[in-house]
Amino acid sequence: MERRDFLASGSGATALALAAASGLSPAYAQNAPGWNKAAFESKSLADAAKAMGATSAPVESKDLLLQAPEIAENGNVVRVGAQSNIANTTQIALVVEKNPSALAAMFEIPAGTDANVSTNIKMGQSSNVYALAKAGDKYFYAVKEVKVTLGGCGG
Amino acid sequence: MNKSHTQVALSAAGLVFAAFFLSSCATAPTAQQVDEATQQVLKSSFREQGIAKMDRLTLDASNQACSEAAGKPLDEKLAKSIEEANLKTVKLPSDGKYLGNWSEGEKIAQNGRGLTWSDKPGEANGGSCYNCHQISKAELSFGSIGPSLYNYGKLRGVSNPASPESKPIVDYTWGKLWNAKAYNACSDMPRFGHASILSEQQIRDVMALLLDPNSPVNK
Amino acid sequence: MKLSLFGPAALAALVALSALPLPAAAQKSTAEGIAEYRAMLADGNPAELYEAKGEALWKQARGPKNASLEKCDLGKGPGVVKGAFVELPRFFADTQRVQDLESRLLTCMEQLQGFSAAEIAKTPFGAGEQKSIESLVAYISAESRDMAFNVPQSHAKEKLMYEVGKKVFYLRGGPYDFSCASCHGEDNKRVRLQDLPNLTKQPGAGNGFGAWPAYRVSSGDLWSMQRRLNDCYRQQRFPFPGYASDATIALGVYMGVNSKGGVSIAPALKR
Amino acid sequence: MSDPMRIRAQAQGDKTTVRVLVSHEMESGQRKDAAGKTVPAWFIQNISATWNGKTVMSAQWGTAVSKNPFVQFSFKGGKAGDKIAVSWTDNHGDKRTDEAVIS
Repeated sequence: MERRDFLASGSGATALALAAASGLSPAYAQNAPGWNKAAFESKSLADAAKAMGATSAPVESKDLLLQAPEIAENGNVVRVGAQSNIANTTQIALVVEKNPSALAAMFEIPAGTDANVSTNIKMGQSSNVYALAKAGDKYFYAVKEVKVTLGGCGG
Repeated sequence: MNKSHTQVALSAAGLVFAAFFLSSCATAPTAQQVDEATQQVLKSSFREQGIAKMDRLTLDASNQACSEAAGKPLDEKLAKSIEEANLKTVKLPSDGKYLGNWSEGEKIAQNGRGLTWSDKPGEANGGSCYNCHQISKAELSFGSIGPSLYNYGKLRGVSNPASPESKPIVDYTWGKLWNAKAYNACSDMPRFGHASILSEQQIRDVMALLLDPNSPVNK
Repeated sequence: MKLSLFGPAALAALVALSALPLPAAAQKSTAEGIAEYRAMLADGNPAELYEAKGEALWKQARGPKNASLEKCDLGKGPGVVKGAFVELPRFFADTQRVQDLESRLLTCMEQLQGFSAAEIAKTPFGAGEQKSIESLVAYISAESRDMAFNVPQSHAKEKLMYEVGKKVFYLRGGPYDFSCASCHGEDNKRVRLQDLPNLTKQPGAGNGFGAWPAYRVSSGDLWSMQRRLNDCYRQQRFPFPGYASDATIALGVYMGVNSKGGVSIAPALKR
Repeated sequence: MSDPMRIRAQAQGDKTTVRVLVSHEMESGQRKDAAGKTVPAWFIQNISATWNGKTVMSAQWGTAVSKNPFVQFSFKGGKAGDKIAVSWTDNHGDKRTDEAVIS
């Protein structure tokens, strides 16, 4: 329920206008219901947090653990995990600063589910990777730099 | 009727296999049988694709000798004659200018493209240098088939590549890039100038990457 | 915020570090970093998706003859999949040929299902029935996971193909003068950050040969050994090796026999 | 037609850990094909998992989730024999649900 409220509060109108202006709309013609388009068009951690509903800038927290390799031999698949030990964590997002769309994934954490998720993401280049967690109405982050290298013959 | 895949392959290698069976039964094949079978197999297996034509399987004397050696060192005399023949192919820069632009050289060293069947004709090739060598220390993704070239010029005391003291190492480096087999008959390194992989100007730029005191390689 | 962590002491330590013989230091941490990256991906190899699909395809009635592959003889008798992968390539009496897994699948798909083997061999990787083969090889190789390679050398043609494979392995040609051995003939070599197994002996042969088919992270596809060899030849700047051609099968025999005792981890996860 | 997911769910103590592999292109919309034309984005946008009808994970994904996606999560409760269902929807409107039994 909380999720629906959250999504409804997103800046849908702005996002639509933006999409039309940038000519992005055809590719996104059939967005799934409830998909937070504005959040997935954000270019930075701060923008992503804002689009997710944050009213103030996220704060770095030691209780949020980000698991990511220091070096990726291929940017197409990078395993990233985030674990929040902050009480009442209800959302965890993964953000790649230098990706064309900074927000990679956003998980809702229902009561009873561990605030600990991992997935594989793509990285276009070396970049800071962030875990972003929502607890109560506050947002927290953890950061790690992941270097993307060229693996093979390159031919 | 189309011949099936199986039949095509059978007919190609069949003759050699048949000959082999007449002469020996389940013992190790003779060197001659292996050579004949290999030739048949190569002929039936490869075809041209894009710019990669079948003449790429025609070996010159160097590649012939090194293929036959199968990883073992060549006979000393044979090695020497191959090296001498390759040394004769080295063309020094037409204008006497050995060094170009090191930053262009870095791009060439990074670029591993060129001359595959998926490459188009007429495009400039890369040098693939980082595939095998460490070069500048900023690039962490480097291979180890060849030796590290980090500090290449510095370690060899090249403070002014134009000076007479530097001449021998500058000449050698040019020759090595042009035709690596001039110094090591079965070197794993391509013959960049001799095989027209890199242009004279591209070789100048790679020379600068290795020998220019201002290149990051020599910092 | 982050920068304040680097007080003068930390900075001094960093400077001291960089005074160490850097190539060695950088290389070690890079190697460790890559090892960490691979370890993290070990759980959740997408090759599993292909294994499941391959098993379904093996059992499904398909092709002009509307038959499954369940009577296909991969060398251990009709329908026996378990353990077949680690004994291929081998000699088959019905075709009078030494065949690798994919060559044999072509035979079965033609004889049992009525597909044209020649047509499939001509189809580009990742398209049409080549896509079915990707999944089939994932399934078949997975059925021999953790088993030791034991590629037979009892038939005269198997012995001949080993020797031909060795010749092909060391054949230097093309504008770059490369052979398979240029990259895979010595221990502890790398191209860029990629470790290059020495395929002339154990343990390199088993590690290299025994990892394919594999899910390739860079292309997001399952690559069979045929596709692996095809791309090696492309990068070797050679002409195009025919799909399941004798040169590729001979190489399979050479690498497979050299892998004796090595354990198959296929389908693995590769860069 | 999409291919089935691979779902592994294991109960240990009071916790169930779920690992899911999804067969999907996850086309980023950034890639160009051989002819130089941009390949349009095609990716899973919503994915969720239920245990005995209760949502135990739900996520929104962008184009940066890797091809053939992997996701791991865990929740309190669940015992051997219980059913886990995972569903996704992509930006083409395609949907798929697969089930697995907790081991």
